[in-house]
Amino acid sequence: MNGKQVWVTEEPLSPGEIISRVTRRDAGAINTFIGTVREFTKGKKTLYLHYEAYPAMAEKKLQQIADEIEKQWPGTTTVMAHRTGRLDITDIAVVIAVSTPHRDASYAASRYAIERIKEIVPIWKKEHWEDGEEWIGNQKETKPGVPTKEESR
Amino acid sequence: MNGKQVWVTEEPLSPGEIISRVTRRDAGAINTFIGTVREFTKGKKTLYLHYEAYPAMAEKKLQQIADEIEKQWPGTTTVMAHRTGRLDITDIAVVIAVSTPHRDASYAASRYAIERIKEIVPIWKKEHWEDGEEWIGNQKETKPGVPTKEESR
Amino acid sequence: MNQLLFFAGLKEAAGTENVNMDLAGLTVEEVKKKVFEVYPSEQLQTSMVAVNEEFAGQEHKIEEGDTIAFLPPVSGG
Amino acid sequence: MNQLLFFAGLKEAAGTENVNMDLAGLTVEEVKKKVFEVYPSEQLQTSMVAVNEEFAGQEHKIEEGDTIAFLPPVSGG
Repeated sequence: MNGKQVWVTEEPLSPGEIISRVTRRDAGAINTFIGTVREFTKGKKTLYLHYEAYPAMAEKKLQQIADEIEKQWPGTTTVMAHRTGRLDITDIAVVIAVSTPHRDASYAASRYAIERIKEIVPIWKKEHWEDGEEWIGNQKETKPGVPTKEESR
Repeated sequence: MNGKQVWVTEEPLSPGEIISRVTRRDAGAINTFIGTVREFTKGKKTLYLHYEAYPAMAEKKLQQIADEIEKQWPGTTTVMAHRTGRLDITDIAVVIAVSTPHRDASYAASRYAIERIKEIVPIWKKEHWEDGEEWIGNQKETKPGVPTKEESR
Repeated sequence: MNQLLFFAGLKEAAGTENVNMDLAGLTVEEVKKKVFEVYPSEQLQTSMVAVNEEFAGQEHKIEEGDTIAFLPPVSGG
Repeated sequence: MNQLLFFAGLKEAAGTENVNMDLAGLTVEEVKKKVFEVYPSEQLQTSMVAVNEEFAGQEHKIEEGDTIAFLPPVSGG
Protein backbone atom coordinates (compact mmCIF):
# COMPACT_ATOMS: atom_id res chain seq x y z
CA MET A 1 0.00 0.00 0.00
CA ASN A 2 1.95 3.02 1.23
CA GLY A 3 4.49 3.90 3.89
CA LYS A 4 2.38 6.48 5.70
CA GLN A 5 1.81 6.59 9.41
CA VAL A 6 -1.65 8.12 9.10
CA TRP A 7 -4.04 8.45 6.20
CA VAL A 8 -7.62 9.00 5.04
CA THR A 9 -8.89 6.86 2.19
CA GLU A 10 -12.02 5.73 0.38
CA GLU A 11 -10.58 2.21 0.16
CA PRO A 12 -11.42 -0.57 2.65
CA LEU A 13 -9.04 -0.74 5.62
CA SER A 14 -7.09 -3.88 6.45
CA PRO A 15 -6.42 -4.31 10.19
CA GLY A 16 -3.88 -7.06 9.54
CA GLU A 17 -1.87 -4.84 7.26
CA ILE A 18 -1.99 -1.93 9.70
CA ILE A 19 -0.95 -4.17 12.60
CA SER A 20 2.03 -5.40 10.63
CA ARG A 21 3.19 -1.78 10.26
CA VAL A 22 3.54 -1.28 14.01
CA THR A 23 5.14 -4.65 14.69
CA ARG A 24 8.76 -4.23 15.75
CA ARG A 25 11.53 -5.89 17.72
CA ASP A 26 11.35 -3.63 20.77
CA ALA A 27 7.59 -3.89 21.21
CA GLY A 28 5.92 -6.62 23.23
CA ALA A 29 2.37 -5.30 23.04
CA ILE A 30 0.12 -4.12 20.23
CA ASN A 31 -3.28 -2.66 20.92
CA THR A 32 -5.70 -2.10 18.09
CA PHE A 33 -8.95 -0.22 18.09
CA ILE A 34 -11.32 -0.70 15.18
CA GLY A 35 -14.51 1.26 14.73
CA THR A 36 -17.14 -0.54 12.66
CA VAL A 37 -20.56 0.47 11.37
CA ARG A 38 -23.18 -0.74 13.85
CA GLU A 39 -26.69 -1.54 12.65
CA PHE A 40 -28.70 -0.20 15.59
CA THR A 41 -28.09 3.01 17.51
CA LYS A 42 -30.57 3.82 20.27
CA GLY A 43 -33.05 1.41 18.70
CA LYS A 44 -32.87 3.06 15.30
CA LYS A 45 -31.79 0.95 12.34
CA THR A 46 -28.95 2.34 10.26
CA LEU A 47 -28.90 1.32 6.59
CA TYR A 48 -25.47 2.73 5.86
CA LEU A 49 -23.19 5.64 6.70
CA HIS A 50 -21.43 8.24 4.71
CA TYR A 51 -18.17 9.71 6.01
CA GLU A 52 -16.84 12.99 4.72
CA ALA A 53 -13.44 14.45 5.56
CA TYR A 54 -11.41 17.57 5.09
CA PRO A 55 -8.66 15.23 3.96
CA ALA A 56 -5.54 17.41 4.15
CA MET A 57 -6.41 18.72 7.59
CA ALA A 58 -7.64 15.33 8.80
CA GLU A 59 -4.27 13.77 7.99
CA LYS A 60 -2.49 16.67 9.70
CA LYS A 61 -4.57 16.19 12.82
CA LEU A 62 -4.07 12.42 12.80
CA GLN A 63 -0.34 13.05 12.56
CA GLN A 64 -0.58 15.50 15.45
CA ILE A 65 -2.27 12.82 17.55
CA ALA A 66 0.45 10.30 16.63
CA ASP A 67 3.07 12.85 17.68
CA GLU A 68 1.25 13.58 20.93
CA ILE A 69 1.20 9.86 21.68
CA GLU A 70 4.86 9.35 20.97
CA LYS A 71 5.65 12.27 23.25
CA GLN A 72 3.38 11.09 26.06
CA TRP A 73 4.33 7.40 25.83
CA PRO A 74 7.93 7.27 24.59
CA GLY A 75 8.76 4.17 22.59
CA THR A 76 5.30 3.95 21.06
CA THR A 77 4.66 3.48 17.35
CA THR A 78 1.23 4.58 16.13
CA VAL A 79 -0.48 3.96 12.80
CA MET A 80 -4.00 5.25 12.11
CA ALA A 81 -6.27 5.20 9.10
CA HIS A 82 -9.79 6.48 8.57
CA ARG A 83 -12.06 5.54 5.73
CA THR A 84 -14.46 7.92 4.00
CA GLY A 85 -17.32 7.56 1.55
CA ARG A 86 -20.20 5.11 1.86
CA LEU A 87 -19.79 2.45 4.54
CA ASP A 88 -22.17 -0.45 5.06
CA ILE A 89 -22.97 -2.29 8.28
CA THR A 90 -19.84 -4.04 9.72
CA ASP A 91 -17.51 -2.02 7.45
CA ILE A 92 -14.45 -0.64 9.20
CA ALA A 93 -14.41 3.16 9.57
CA VAL A 94 -11.23 3.59 11.58
CA VAL A 95 -8.22 1.51 12.58
CA ILE A 96 -5.76 2.56 15.28
CA ALA A 97 -2.76 0.37 16.02
CA VAL A 98 -0.13 1.17 18.64
CA SER A 99 2.84 -0.89 19.64
CA THR A 100 4.65 -0.37 22.92
CA PRO A 101 7.27 -2.22 24.96
CA HIS A 102 4.68 -3.11 27.66
CA ARG A 103 0.92 -3.53 27.61
CA ASP A 104 -0.16 -0.70 29.93
CA ALA A 105 0.94 1.97 27.49
CA SER A 106 -0.61 0.15 24.52
CA TYR A 107 -4.08 0.39 26.06
CA ALA A 108 -3.63 3.97 27.24
CA ALA A 109 -2.23 5.23 23.93
CA SER A 110 -4.90 3.45 21.88
CA ARG A 111 -7.66 4.91 24.01
CA TYR A 112 -6.12 8.34 23.81
CA ALA A 113 -6.00 8.09 20.03
CA ILE A 114 -9.68 7.31 19.53
CA GLU A 115 -10.80 10.00 21.98
CA ARG A 116 -8.62 12.58 20.25
CA ILE A 117 -9.87 11.52 16.82
CA LYS A 118 -13.44 12.16 17.96
CA GLU A 119 -12.34 15.54 19.25
CA ILE A 120 -10.10 17.17 16.68
CA VAL A 121 -10.03 15.31 13.37
CA PRO A 122 -12.26 16.95 10.73
CA ILE A 123 -14.31 13.95 9.66
CA TRP A 124 -18.10 13.81 9.70
CA LYS A 125 -20.57 10.97 9.68
CA LYS A 126 -24.00 11.01 8.09
CA GLU A 127 -26.39 8.29 9.16
CA HIS A 128 -28.86 6.96 6.65
CA TRP A 129 -32.02 5.34 7.98
CA GLU A 130 -35.12 4.04 6.22
CA ASP A 131 -36.97 7.26 7.00
CA GLY A 132 -34.25 9.84 6.62
CA GLU A 133 -30.66 10.88 7.09
CA GLU A 134 -28.71 13.15 9.39
CA TRP A 135 -25.22 14.49 9.90
CA ILE A 136 -23.99 13.40 13.30
CA GLY A 137 -21.96 15.86 15.31
CA ASN A 138 -20.56 16.59 18.67
CA GLN A 139 -20.32 12.96 19.77
CA LYS A 140 -18.01 13.95 22.58
CA GLU A 141 -20.54 16.48 23.81
CA THR A 142 -17.86 19.10 23.90
CA LYS A 143 -18.99 22.69 23.76
CA PRO A 144 -19.52 23.62 20.10
CA GLY A 145 -16.93 25.84 18.60
CA VAL A 146 -14.37 25.24 21.33
CA PRO A 147 -11.54 22.95 20.26
CA THR A 148 -11.03 20.99 23.49
CA LYS A 149 -7.42 20.70 24.63
CA GLU A 150 -6.53 22.22 21.28
CA GLU A 151 -4.39 25.30 21.32
CA SER A 152 -6.07 28.01 19.33
CA ARG A 153 -3.67 30.08 17.38
CA MET B 1 -9.33 -22.44 9.98
CA ASN B 2 -11.83 -23.52 12.64
CA GLY B 3 -14.97 -22.23 14.31
CA LYS B 4 -13.61 -22.12 17.84
CA GLN B 5 -13.87 -19.17 20.17
CA VAL B 6 -10.61 -19.96 21.97
CA TRP B 7 -7.69 -22.16 21.09
CA VAL B 8 -4.04 -23.03 21.66
CA THR B 9 -1.94 -23.87 18.64
CA GLU B 10 1.61 -24.27 17.38
CA GLU B 11 0.65 -22.49 14.16
CA PRO B 12 1.24 -18.76 13.56
CA LEU B 13 -1.70 -16.57 14.59
CA SER B 14 -3.42 -14.23 12.15
CA PRO B 15 -4.84 -11.08 13.82
CA GLY B 16 -6.86 -10.22 10.70
CA GLU B 17 -8.56 -13.59 10.71
CA ILE B 18 -9.29 -13.39 14.44
CA ILE B 19 -10.67 -9.86 14.11
CA SER B 20 -13.01 -11.01 11.34
CA ARG B 21 -14.45 -13.60 13.75
CA VAL B 22 -15.67 -10.98 16.22
CA THR B 23 -17.02 -8.58 13.58
CA ARG B 24 -20.81 -8.42 13.73
CA ARG B 25 -23.75 -6.15 12.94
CA ASP B 26 -24.48 -5.09 16.51
CA ALA B 27 -20.90 -4.16 17.38
CA GLY B 28 -19.42 -0.74 16.74
CA ALA B 29 -16.08 -1.31 18.45
CA ILE B 30 -13.42 -3.97 18.27
CA ASN B 31 -10.42 -3.93 20.56
CA THR B 32 -7.52 -6.24 19.92
CA PHE B 33 -4.56 -7.01 22.11
CA ILE B 34 -1.58 -8.77 20.60
CA GLY B 35 1.39 -9.96 22.60
CA THR B 36 4.59 -10.23 20.57
CA VAL B 37 8.06 -11.47 21.38
CA ARG B 38 10.20 -8.49 22.42
CA GLU B 39 13.94 -8.57 21.86
CA PHE B 40 15.10 -6.85 25.04
CA THR B 41 13.72 -7.33 28.53
CA LYS B 42 15.44 -5.37 31.30
CA GLY B 43 18.46 -4.89 29.06
CA LYS B 44 18.84 -8.58 28.35
CA LYS B 45 18.68 -9.78 24.75
CA THR B 46 16.24 -12.57 24.06
CA LEU B 47 17.10 -14.87 21.15
CA TYR B 48 13.78 -16.68 21.08
CA LEU B 49 11.06 -18.00 23.37
CA HIS B 50 9.52 -21.35 23.91
CA TYR B 51 5.90 -21.54 25.10
CA GLU B 52 4.53 -24.69 26.66
CA ALA B 53 0.88 -25.26 27.55
CA TYR B 54 -1.33 -27.74 29.32
CA PRO B 55 -3.49 -27.54 26.21
CA ALA B 56 -6.80 -29.03 27.35
CA MET B 57 -6.83 -27.01 30.55
CA ALA B 58 -5.54 -23.88 28.83
CA GLU B 59 -8.45 -23.94 26.38
CA LYS B 60 -10.88 -24.54 29.27
CA LYS B 61 -9.49 -21.54 31.12
CA LEU B 62 -9.55 -19.35 28.01
CA GLN B 63 -13.17 -20.34 27.55
CA GLN B 64 -13.85 -19.50 31.19
CA ILE B 65 -12.38 -16.03 30.64
CA ALA B 66 -14.53 -15.54 27.53
CA ASP B 67 -17.59 -16.55 29.57
CA GLU B 68 -16.62 -14.20 32.41
CA ILE B 69 -16.31 -11.36 29.91
CA GLU B 70 -19.66 -12.02 28.29
CA LYS B 71 -21.26 -12.06 31.75
CA GLN B 72 -19.52 -8.89 32.92
CA TRP B 73 -19.99 -6.96 29.66
CA PRO B 74 -23.19 -8.25 28.05
CA GLY B 75 -23.22 -8.05 24.28
CA THR B 76 -19.50 -8.75 23.98
CA THR B 77 -18.02 -11.33 21.64
CA THR B 78 -14.55 -12.58 22.55
CA VAL B 79 -12.09 -14.65 20.53
CA MET B 80 -8.67 -15.58 21.94
CA ALA B 81 -5.81 -17.69 20.68
CA HIS B 82 -2.42 -18.49 22.18
CA ARG B 83 0.50 -19.90 20.30
CA THR B 84 2.94 -22.47 21.73
CA GLY B 85 6.31 -23.88 20.67
CA ARG B 86 9.27 -21.83 19.54
CA LEU B 87 8.59 -18.15 18.86
CA ASP B 88 11.10 -15.74 17.40
CA ILE B 89 11.39 -11.99 17.96
CA THR B 90 8.25 -10.15 16.71
CA ASP B 91 6.25 -13.40 16.50
CA ILE B 92 2.75 -13.20 17.92
CA ALA B 93 2.21 -15.19 21.13
CA VAL B 94 -1.37 -14.21 21.91
CA VAL B 95 -4.27 -12.49 20.18
CA ILE B 96 -7.34 -11.26 22.01
CA ALA B 97 -10.19 -9.69 20.04
CA VAL B 98 -13.39 -8.40 21.58
CA SER B 99 -16.29 -6.69 19.87
CA THR B 100 -18.81 -4.61 21.77
CA PRO B 101 -21.58 -2.17 20.91
CA HIS B 102 -19.58 0.79 22.32
CA ARG B 103 -15.88 1.42 22.78
CA ASP B 104 -15.65 1.66 26.58
CA ALA B 105 -16.47 -2.00 27.05
CA SER B 106 -14.11 -3.07 24.26
CA TYR B 107 -11.11 -1.62 26.09
CA ALA B 108 -12.21 -2.89 29.50
CA ALA B 109 -12.97 -6.42 28.31
CA SER B 110 -9.74 -6.68 26.31
CA ARG B 111 -7.68 -5.56 29.27
CA TYR B 112 -9.53 -7.96 31.55
CA ALA B 113 -8.78 -10.82 29.16
CA ILE B 114 -5.02 -10.33 29.07
CA GLU B 115 -4.77 -9.89 32.84
CA ARG B 116 -6.78 -13.06 33.42
CA ILE B 117 -4.71 -14.99 30.89
CA LYS B 118 -1.59 -14.08 32.82
CA GLU B 119 -3.30 -15.23 36.01
CA ILE B 120 -5.08 -18.48 35.32
CA VAL B 121 -4.21 -19.99 31.94
CA PRO B 122 -1.65 -22.82 32.25
CA ILE B 123 0.89 -21.63 29.70
CA TRP B 124 4.57 -21.11 30.44
CA LYS B 125 7.28 -19.14 28.71
CA LYS B 126 10.95 -20.05 28.58
CA GLU B 127 13.34 -17.30 27.58
CA HIS B 128 16.44 -18.23 25.62
CA TRP B 129 19.40 -15.86 25.80
CA GLU B 130 22.91 -16.16 24.44
CA ASP B 131 24.17 -17.25 27.85
CA GLY B 132 21.35 -19.39 29.08
CA GLU B 133 17.66 -20.05 29.38
CA GLU B 134 15.00 -19.81 32.06
CA TRP B 135 11.35 -20.60 32.64
CA ILE B 136 9.54 -17.38 33.45
CA GLY B 137 6.83 -17.49 36.06
CA ASN B 138 4.66 -15.41 38.27
CA GLN B 139 4.56 -12.40 35.95
CA LYS B 140 1.61 -11.02 37.84
CA GLU B 141 3.51 -11.33 41.10
CA THR B 142 0.60 -13.12 42.66
CA LYS B 143 1.35 -15.25 45.69
CA PRO B 144 2.55 -18.63 44.46
CA GLY B 145 0.14 -21.48 44.85
CA VAL B 146 -2.88 -19.27 45.38
CA PRO B 147 -5.14 -19.07 42.32
CA THR B 148 -6.12 -15.38 42.46
CA LYS B 149 -9.84 -14.67 42.07
CA GLU B 150 -10.13 -18.34 41.14
CA GLU B 151 -12.56 -20.43 43.10
CA SER B 152 -10.82 -23.47 44.45
CA ARG B 153 -12.97 -26.55 44.36
CA MET C 1 -8.59 36.64 -2.15
CA ASN C 2 -9.51 33.88 0.32
CA GLN C 3 -11.02 30.50 -0.28
CA LEU C 4 -13.83 29.43 2.07
CA LEU C 5 -14.60 25.76 2.56
CA PHE C 6 -17.80 24.26 3.95
CA PHE C 7 -18.18 20.68 5.14
CA ALA C 8 -20.87 18.16 6.03
CA GLY C 9 -24.16 19.72 7.13
CA LEU C 10 -22.78 23.17 6.59
CA LYS C 11 -21.96 22.37 2.98
CA GLU C 12 -25.53 21.24 2.44
CA ALA C 13 -26.94 24.30 4.19
CA ALA C 14 -24.74 26.67 2.19
CA GLY C 15 -25.44 24.78 -1.02
CA THR C 16 -21.78 25.00 -1.95
CA GLU C 17 -18.53 23.48 -0.79
CA ASN C 18 -16.29 26.42 -1.54
CA VAL C 19 -16.53 30.06 -2.39
CA ASN C 20 -14.05 32.91 -2.76
CA MET C 21 -14.28 36.09 -0.69
CA ASP C 22 -11.89 38.85 0.17
CA LEU C 23 -11.42 38.66 3.94
CA ALA C 24 -7.81 39.71 4.58
CA GLY C 25 -7.42 41.82 7.70
CA LEU C 26 -10.58 40.54 9.40
CA THR C 27 -10.56 38.39 12.52
CA VAL C 28 -12.14 34.95 12.52
CA GLU C 29 -15.02 36.38 14.54
CA GLU C 30 -15.61 39.08 11.93
CA VAL C 31 -15.35 36.53 9.14
CA LYS C 32 -18.03 34.40 10.79
CA LYS C 33 -20.41 37.38 10.93
CA LYS C 34 -19.73 38.33 7.36
CA VAL C 35 -20.21 34.82 6.06
CA PHE C 36 -23.37 34.47 8.15
CA GLU C 37 -24.88 37.39 6.24
CA VAL C 38 -24.46 35.47 3.00
CA TYR C 39 -25.13 31.96 4.37
CA PRO C 40 -27.39 32.41 7.39
CA SER C 41 -27.04 28.87 8.75
CA GLU C 42 -27.34 28.19 12.48
CA GLN C 43 -24.58 25.63 12.02
CA LEU C 44 -22.12 28.40 11.25
CA GLN C 45 -22.44 29.52 14.88
CA THR C 46 -21.53 26.11 16.28
CA SER C 47 -18.73 25.46 13.82
CA MET C 48 -15.04 25.67 14.44
CA VAL C 49 -12.87 27.62 12.02
CA ALA C 50 -9.62 26.37 10.55
CA VAL C 51 -7.21 28.68 8.77
CA ASN C 52 -4.78 26.89 6.48
CA GLU C 53 -5.72 23.53 8.03
CA GLU C 54 -5.17 24.61 11.63
CA PHE C 55 -7.83 25.50 14.19
CA ALA C 56 -8.00 29.26 14.67
CA GLY C 57 -9.34 31.25 17.61
CA GLN C 58 -11.84 34.13 17.34
CA GLU C 59 -9.08 36.76 17.39
CA HIS C 60 -6.96 35.16 14.69
CA LYS C 61 -6.39 37.57 11.78
CA ILE C 62 -6.94 36.45 8.22
CA GLU C 63 -4.20 37.13 5.70
CA GLU C 64 -4.33 37.37 1.95
CA GLY C 65 -4.41 33.89 0.43
CA ASP C 66 -5.51 32.09 3.61
CA THR C 67 -7.89 29.18 3.20
CA ILE C 68 -10.70 29.37 5.75
CA ALA C 69 -12.66 26.22 6.56
CA PHE C 70 -15.88 26.03 8.55
CA LEU C 71 -16.02 22.77 10.48
CA PRO C 72 -19.22 21.54 12.11
CA PRO C 73 -18.67 19.47 15.27
CA VAL C 74 -16.71 16.44 14.10
CA SER C 75 -18.07 12.90 14.25
CA GLY C 76 -15.34 10.66 12.93
CA GLY C 77 -14.06 7.48 14.50
CA MET D 1 -4.62 -45.24 39.67
CA ASN D 2 -3.96 -41.54 39.11
CA GLN D 3 -1.99 -39.81 36.43
CA LEU D 4 0.34 -37.01 37.52
CA LEU D 5 1.38 -34.32 35.06
CA PHE D 6 4.36 -31.97 35.37
CA PHE D 7 4.86 -28.83 33.30
CA ALA D 8 7.55 -26.31 32.39
CA GLY D 9 10.36 -26.03 34.98
CA LEU D 10 8.76 -28.69 37.11
CA LYS D 11 8.81 -31.15 34.24
CA GLU D 12 12.52 -30.50 33.81
CA ALA D 13 13.17 -30.81 37.55
CA ALA D 14 11.22 -34.04 37.80
CA GLY D 15 12.80 -35.38 34.63
CA THR D 16 9.42 -36.64 33.46
CA GLU D 17 6.19 -35.19 32.22
CA ASN D 18 3.86 -37.78 33.63
CA VAL D 19 3.87 -40.61 36.10
CA ASN D 20 1.23 -42.90 37.60
CA MET D 21 0.65 -43.14 41.34
CA ASP D 22 -2.19 -44.37 43.50
CA LEU D 23 -3.42 -41.33 45.39
CA ALA D 24 -7.18 -41.83 45.79
CA GLY D 25 -8.48 -40.69 49.16
CA LEU D 26 -5.65 -38.23 49.80
CA THR D 27 -6.10 -34.45 49.88
CA VAL D 28 -4.20 -32.22 47.50
CA GLU D 29 -2.01 -31.16 50.44
CA GLU D 30 -1.16 -34.79 51.20
CA VAL D 31 -0.53 -35.49 47.54
CA LYS D 32 1.95 -32.62 47.40
CA LYS D 33 3.88 -34.02 50.35
CA LYS D 34 3.89 -37.51 48.93
CA VAL D 35 5.03 -36.38 45.49
CA PHE D 36 7.70 -34.18 47.10
CA GLU D 37 9.25 -37.29 48.68
CA VAL D 38 9.74 -38.74 45.21
CA TYR D 39 10.50 -35.46 43.35
CA PRO D 40 11.97 -33.09 45.93
CA SER D 41 11.75 -29.95 43.81
CA GLU D 42 11.31 -26.57 45.46
CA GLN D 43 9.03 -25.67 42.56
CA LEU D 44 6.51 -28.21 43.74
CA GLN D 45 5.86 -25.99 46.77
CA THR D 46 5.08 -22.94 44.69
CA SER D 47 2.97 -24.79 42.15
CA MET D 48 -0.77 -24.83 41.86
CA VAL D 49 -2.55 -28.14 41.54
CA ALA D 50 -5.24 -28.91 39.00
CA VAL D 51 -7.44 -31.96 39.27
CA ASN D 52 -9.07 -32.98 36.02
CA GLU D 53 -8.14 -29.63 34.45
CA GLU D 54 -9.59 -27.50 37.26
CA PHE D 55 -7.68 -25.70 39.99
CA ALA D 56 -8.04 -27.56 43.29
CA GLY D 57 -7.63 -26.27 46.84
CA GLN D 58 -5.45 -27.92 49.51
CA GLU D 59 -8.43 -29.76 51.03
CA HIS D 60 -9.71 -31.17 47.76
CA LYS D 61 -9.89 -35.00 47.88
CA ILE D 62 -8.47 -37.09 45.07
CA GLU D 63 -10.66 -39.79 43.57
CA GLU D 64 -9.72 -42.92 41.66
CA GLY D 65 -8.91 -42.02 38.06
CA ASP D 66 -8.35 -38.29 38.66
CA THR D 67 -5.64 -36.60 36.66
CA ILE D 68 -3.47 -34.40 38.88
CA ALA D 69 -1.42 -31.65 37.28
CA PHE D 70 1.30 -29.60 38.97
CA LEU D 71 1.38 -26.11 37.53
CA PRO D 72 4.26 -23.71 38.17
CA PRO D 73 3.27 -20.03 38.23
CA VAL D 74 1.97 -19.34 34.73
CA SER D 75 3.64 -16.96 32.30
CA GLY D 76 1.52 -16.94 29.17
CA GLY D 77 0.29 -13.90 27.26
